[in-house]
Amino acid sequence: QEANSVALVLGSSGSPFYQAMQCGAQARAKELGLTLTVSAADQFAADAQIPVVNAVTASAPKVAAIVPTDMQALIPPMRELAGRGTQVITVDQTISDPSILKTQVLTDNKAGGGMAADALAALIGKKGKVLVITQPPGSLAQDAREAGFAETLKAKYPDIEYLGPQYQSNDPQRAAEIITSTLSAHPDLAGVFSTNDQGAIGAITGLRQAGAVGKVKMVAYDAASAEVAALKNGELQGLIAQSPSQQGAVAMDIAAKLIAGEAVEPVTMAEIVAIGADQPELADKYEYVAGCM
Amino acid sequence: MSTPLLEATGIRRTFGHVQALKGADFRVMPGEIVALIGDNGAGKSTLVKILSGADKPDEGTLRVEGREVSFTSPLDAQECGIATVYQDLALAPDLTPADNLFLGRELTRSGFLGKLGFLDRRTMQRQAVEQFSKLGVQLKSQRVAIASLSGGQQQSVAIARAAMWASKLVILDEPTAALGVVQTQRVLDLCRRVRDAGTSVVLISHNMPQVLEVADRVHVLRLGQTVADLRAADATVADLVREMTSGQAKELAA
Amino acid sequence: MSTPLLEATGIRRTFGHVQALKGADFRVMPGEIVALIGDNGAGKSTLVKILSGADKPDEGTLRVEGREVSFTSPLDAQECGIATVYQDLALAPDLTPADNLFLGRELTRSGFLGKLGFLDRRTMQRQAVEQFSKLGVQLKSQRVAIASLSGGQQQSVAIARAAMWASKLVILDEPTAALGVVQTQRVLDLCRRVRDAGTSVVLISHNMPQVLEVADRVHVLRLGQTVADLRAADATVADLVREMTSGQAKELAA
Amino acid sequence: MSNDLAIAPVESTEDRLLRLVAGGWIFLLLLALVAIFLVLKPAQFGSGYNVQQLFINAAILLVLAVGQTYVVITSGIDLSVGSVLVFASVVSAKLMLFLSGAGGTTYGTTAAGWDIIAIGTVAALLVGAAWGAFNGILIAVTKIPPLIVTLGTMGMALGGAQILSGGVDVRAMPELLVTQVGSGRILGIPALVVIATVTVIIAGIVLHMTRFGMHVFAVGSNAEASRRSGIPTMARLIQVYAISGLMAGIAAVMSNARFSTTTINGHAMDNLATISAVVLGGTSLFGGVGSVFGTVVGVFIPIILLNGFVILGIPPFWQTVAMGAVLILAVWIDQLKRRLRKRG
Amino acid sequence: MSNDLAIAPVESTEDRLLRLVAGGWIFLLLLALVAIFLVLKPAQFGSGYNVQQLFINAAILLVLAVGQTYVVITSGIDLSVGSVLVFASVVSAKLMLFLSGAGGTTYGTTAAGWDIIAIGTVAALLVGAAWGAFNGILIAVTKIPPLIVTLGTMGMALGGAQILSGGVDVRAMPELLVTQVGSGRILGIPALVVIATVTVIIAGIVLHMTRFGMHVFAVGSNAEASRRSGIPTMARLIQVYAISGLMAGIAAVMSNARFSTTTINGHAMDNLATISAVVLGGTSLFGGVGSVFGTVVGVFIPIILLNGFVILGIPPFWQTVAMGAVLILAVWIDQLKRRLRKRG
Ligand SMILES: Nc1ncnc2c1ncn2[C@@H]1O[C@H](COP(=O)(O)OP(=O)(O)OP(=O)(O)O)[C@@H](O)[C@H]1O
Ligand SMILES: Nc1ncnc2c1ncn2[C@@H]1O[C@H](COP(=O)(O)OP(=O)(O)OP(=O)(O)O)[C@@H](O)[C@H]1O
Ligand SMILES: [Mg+2]
Ligand SMILES: [Mg+2]
Repeated sequence: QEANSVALVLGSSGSPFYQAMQCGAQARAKELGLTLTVSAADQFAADAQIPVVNAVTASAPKVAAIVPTDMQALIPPMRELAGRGTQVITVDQTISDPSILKTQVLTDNKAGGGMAADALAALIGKKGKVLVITQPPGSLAQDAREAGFAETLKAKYPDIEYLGPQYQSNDPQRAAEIITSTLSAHPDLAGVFSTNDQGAIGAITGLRQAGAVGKVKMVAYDAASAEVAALKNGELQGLIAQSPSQQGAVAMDIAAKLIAGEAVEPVTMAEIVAIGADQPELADKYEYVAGCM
Repeated sequence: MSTPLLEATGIRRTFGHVQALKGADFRVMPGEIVALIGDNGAGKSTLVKILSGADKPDEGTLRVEGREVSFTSPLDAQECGIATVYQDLALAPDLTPADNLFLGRELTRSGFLGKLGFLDRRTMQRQAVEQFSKLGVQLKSQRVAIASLSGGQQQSVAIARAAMWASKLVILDEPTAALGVVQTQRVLDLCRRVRDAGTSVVLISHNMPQVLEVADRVHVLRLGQTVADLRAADATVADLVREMTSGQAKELAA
Repeated sequence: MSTPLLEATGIRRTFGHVQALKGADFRVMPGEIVALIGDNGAGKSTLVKILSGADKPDEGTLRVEGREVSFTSPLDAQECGIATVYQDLALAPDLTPADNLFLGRELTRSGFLGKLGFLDRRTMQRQAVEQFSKLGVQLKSQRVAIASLSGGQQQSVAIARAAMWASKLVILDEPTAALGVVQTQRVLDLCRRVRDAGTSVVLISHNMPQVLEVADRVHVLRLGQTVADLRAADATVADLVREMTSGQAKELAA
Repeated sequence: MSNDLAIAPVESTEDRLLRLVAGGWIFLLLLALVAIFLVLKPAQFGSGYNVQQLFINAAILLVLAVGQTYVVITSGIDLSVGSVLVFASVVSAKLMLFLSGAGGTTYGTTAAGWDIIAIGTVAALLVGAAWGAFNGILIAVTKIPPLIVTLGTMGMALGGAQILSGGVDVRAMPELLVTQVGSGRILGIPALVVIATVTVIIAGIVLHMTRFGMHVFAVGSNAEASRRSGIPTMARLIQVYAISGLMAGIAAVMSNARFSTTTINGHAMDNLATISAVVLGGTSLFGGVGSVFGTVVGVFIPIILLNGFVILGIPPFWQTVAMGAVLILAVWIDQLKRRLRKRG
Repeated sequence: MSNDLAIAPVESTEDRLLRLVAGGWIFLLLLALVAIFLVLKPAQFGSGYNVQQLFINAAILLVLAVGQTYVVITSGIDLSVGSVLVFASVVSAKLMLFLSGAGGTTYGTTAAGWDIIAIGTVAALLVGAAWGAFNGILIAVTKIPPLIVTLGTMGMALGGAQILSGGVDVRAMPELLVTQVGSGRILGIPALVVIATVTVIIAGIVLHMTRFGMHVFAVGSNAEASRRSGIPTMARLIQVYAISGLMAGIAAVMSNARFSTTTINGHAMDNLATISAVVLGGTSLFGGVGSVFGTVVGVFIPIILLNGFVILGIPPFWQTVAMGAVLILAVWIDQLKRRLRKRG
């Protein structure tokens, strides 16, 4: 394999977040003269991702940047990868045994959930009923966001009544149903937090359908185009955004350093920003675009 | 008079609005060939299914050798020594003729492997070939699925099957309907041979000369009810037709 | 001699290792009843499917009224005025008798709705009832799925269907196999009536007396080949059996 | 006997109604569910608001499920509906965005007029029907099992949509489409519900009252018999899958209008949802039997269940369990009642 | 004619082999795929490491797909395999965790011995078989279509797993299980591969050589005829679904060992993956025809494709498209060849 070959394994194919990460990585890899191959399984799940990691291992790149879909299940294949001479780093997510890693580019999803709680609390005057729309359990990042949100509410906002999470498997249709049904049961619903973009699209639709836009405050994770537009239109009032393209670029910087034999920081924290309704330019900056596709 | 081998009394069976059997009676004595005749839709096949445990009557009693029985599955009838060729044959179309012959009564190997249920395909195959040639069944290949055989060939397989397993009573629901002349003759011969060996036969057929040729007794169903029970030696084709259709005779003439 | 209505020459058809037809010839003249006979597996049904466009021969030519034709689908045969009752009936089991009668030739309403393909169920139902009663088909309910009818009833529906649509030739593959005495007689009458009205009939049957009773000419297939073509008036049952089985006569006697 | 025929020579309207309501008992179950929720939470469940939401939520799935009904009646199955929806919505949205000039008054929308929307709509329908016809051709001509064909095109259409869109939902929709169709009303009824209702009614009439519909049943009941009867079975199969694709195209436009964005990752479950609705509605997976009315009932059952469960506050995990149980129960009751009726 | 019988009275070994390799042409396609990848990337694709990984990746799916083969041959379908796997793995993991004392030497493992692992394994198998039997009973006794029953239990088992685990993966597995079974080797062969091979061979022998297997084919070919022949069709159906559940139980233990965690949000696609493997392998969805060997080939095709695509660096979206296309192509080639052979 070429001396500057780098592999990037995304969490799943076809999600705006990872598309943006891919574009960021590809742009930087070109600048740095790295040969980048991007791969991904079609679902965000360990059993789907491991064969991809195995195949990457077989192609023996110099550096592999991986978004592990499970902190434990990915350890053995990644250890194998490292053991066969590839320098391994994690991006976005990580594994519970960092000893085999050169470095981690981390997002603190729990903190992000907490930021969402703060933002939503501020929007609803620190009281009222709130609902979370998230993925069915088992998806690390989503679980952490919900947990961070719930813990922050419990610790800081005693007057907010948390109705608990409802689940949608990347299904905006289902998210819309949940919102409209919840409004039937709780017409006084004050706020909604969606832990990803598909949930947010569905939730906004549900609010629109119910004529509750603006009345029910909404904060959502990610900055997909639809979410940014909704923020600017006042359909949701806050976004918790990451910068996937920057994470991709950072990963390539680290890869170049590793190939050159330079030292790297053990952990790089990726930034998370809370974007308010009054910060449209910030939203534009963080919008998940995949200009390279 | 000795006890009947199989006796059914007051059998009723209704499907939705259709009363297929409205209190039919039926009786087979040991060692006789009984023909069961009747117009299309008279309820013959329905009665056959009930006698074979493949269907349950809504009302009525069954007796085997005087003992009242209730067949909850075809297995119960099989255990009483009854084997049946159904009008719709009831073969597994994807299996070979030999597999069909042994369906539900597969031969297993001797010894430990047999205990584990391992099939003895070799013996099954050999016995199948014997049985088929005994009946004059001609199959161009033993290894094809039944579905690709001609109608008559399929019927022959079904008959071979019933003949092989009946110990007391064979029921044949229009067995010769699709058979050639030679094969038909063989089936009638088979009926006689089986009877002479002490096994009773119930034969359903729309071919009246055939019925009179082979049967000892003729049992007539009309609109789900028993209307006559004649000694074949005393009856003519005209008698049988009259019994089956009586009331409709004029319509027929028209 | 006039041109045959339908003529097939040198028809071959092979399934895997099985040669169902090895150069069979066949001919129907206008306005005659031809019986097609042969042992089980002789290739009769295969030939019928080829004559009806339901199957394609590997080799051989078909001529309708002297014109060479190649049936690529049953529709082509239908357009030549040929209608067939297949041995396996070819009915849609979930549809009603009336729906089956009109399958592929549904009546649509008059006017604009008809252009849109709206069905005229009322007329279809009425005509079906007429057609069935003409043939003496007795159905306890017109509205049930065909699947729940008795074997004979299903066969009657298939025959009614073919009789209704044939304009030049009706092919009947063992039409009376499952029929009662009355219904069988009606089908034979139907054959004659149809013939007298100028439509030819091909009748397949294993019932030799029946064949001689109704047919003008008898065509014998053996092992996929044409072996004889007799005038019915000159033949006896023994002749027919000999032709069908020749070479096996001794075996039969054994 | 022959007077039996005389008694009921022509199917009465009542009979036809009964036959139409093939999923009759499921309908009763639906009513029972509604009754239970009404008794438990009358104010919330029975409110005009809630009822309207139920209909809007059902609209897109209804359109998909009706297409699936046609397919299942031919004893086929269409796993690709969700992916075809996604593909059609991406094509349509991209095309409309390309043709649009200025932005709309809100963000994420364009000022495209009805002409452009019409073009986008036609494109979605054509693309959907084309995928469907592709399915149909493979199934009818090459005789590959429908499950395999549509599993294959499910991947191909989704992959294709991702390639076209770069995996990122299309940025902007025509504002008119979103406001007039997605959230708009016609005579006070939500436009999405109107579209779905019209589609369902037309599909029902075609299936149950026309020659084409009769052929669909015939092909599903016995394809070989239909072929021998002169029905162009291949053409019918291709048309049926094309209809299913067309429905996915209609649903794509509705989805674009409703969510005001493409939802590339959002339709993975549409195939199982529609198939279970069709089967709940009494259509046999073995073909030959079925009704559009039954499917409509089958679509509403899970939607009403979810709604009722959320209103009653049943925890989400239990919802999954209960939904599965009700599905089985519903079909079971249906089977029992049918058997009873048959025994008479 | 009767000498025809004399010529081939008993099936020759060669014939039987041919029948066993029902998916024969698919096998050639598999070889062709392997050859192409080998030519393009010999060093990477053909490396011992890669070949081994292919087998390990196939192991769990193989076990599931073999159970699915039984089900499909009875003309059924089991959509619940993935969910039952998840349920069984949660039960097994929870039980082992409960019985374990100290933690293991590596992070997230316990020091549980073989006794506890045995208990956990038995629990997984029992729980899996129980779900399967539940499916089977509903299908055999109540005659609800398998698609509906298993769609229902799919939801119920997944919901149940979420309730049991509180939605949090059980991450503490016995260290022995992970090191000895998950990454261990027996005679140099990965333990997971050994388990899968043994399971597949036993399942193949039972299906093709025993009376039970014959009954499975018979029930799928014509259930009514089987019943009338005295085959206990209900019992057989229940057993077949129980076997599929049991296989999911075995796969659950393998999954726990391999991933050293339960994978609640995984396995959503296992049902479609196994069904397509079964059909790729030449088993008819209409029942009565099929082979375990074909299924094995059917499992490897997508796994090898994915592996080859990643090694070749084909972008993910194109992989999705290509995978769908190959699936259709594979079955198509098979159909063509079969038809040729039939005409032969
Ligand atoms: N499963 C069923 N469902 C509904 N009706 C049925 C069913 N089986 C039989 N019938 C009805 O019961 C009546 C008797 O049918 P059966 O098959 O017993 O007649 P049969 O005497 O065998 O006639 P054939 O000589 O034509 O074979 C018929 O009217 C038939 O339509
Ligand atoms: N689709 C098929 N596949 C394989 N073999 C077939 C097929 N159709 C017919 N055959 C074989 O071709 C031969 C002729 O069959 P055919 O059905 O034409 O006979 P037939 O003369 O109609 O017999 P019968 O009097 O029993 O109806 C038989 O040996 C049969 O097994
Ligand atoms: Mg009968
Ligand atoms: Mg024939």
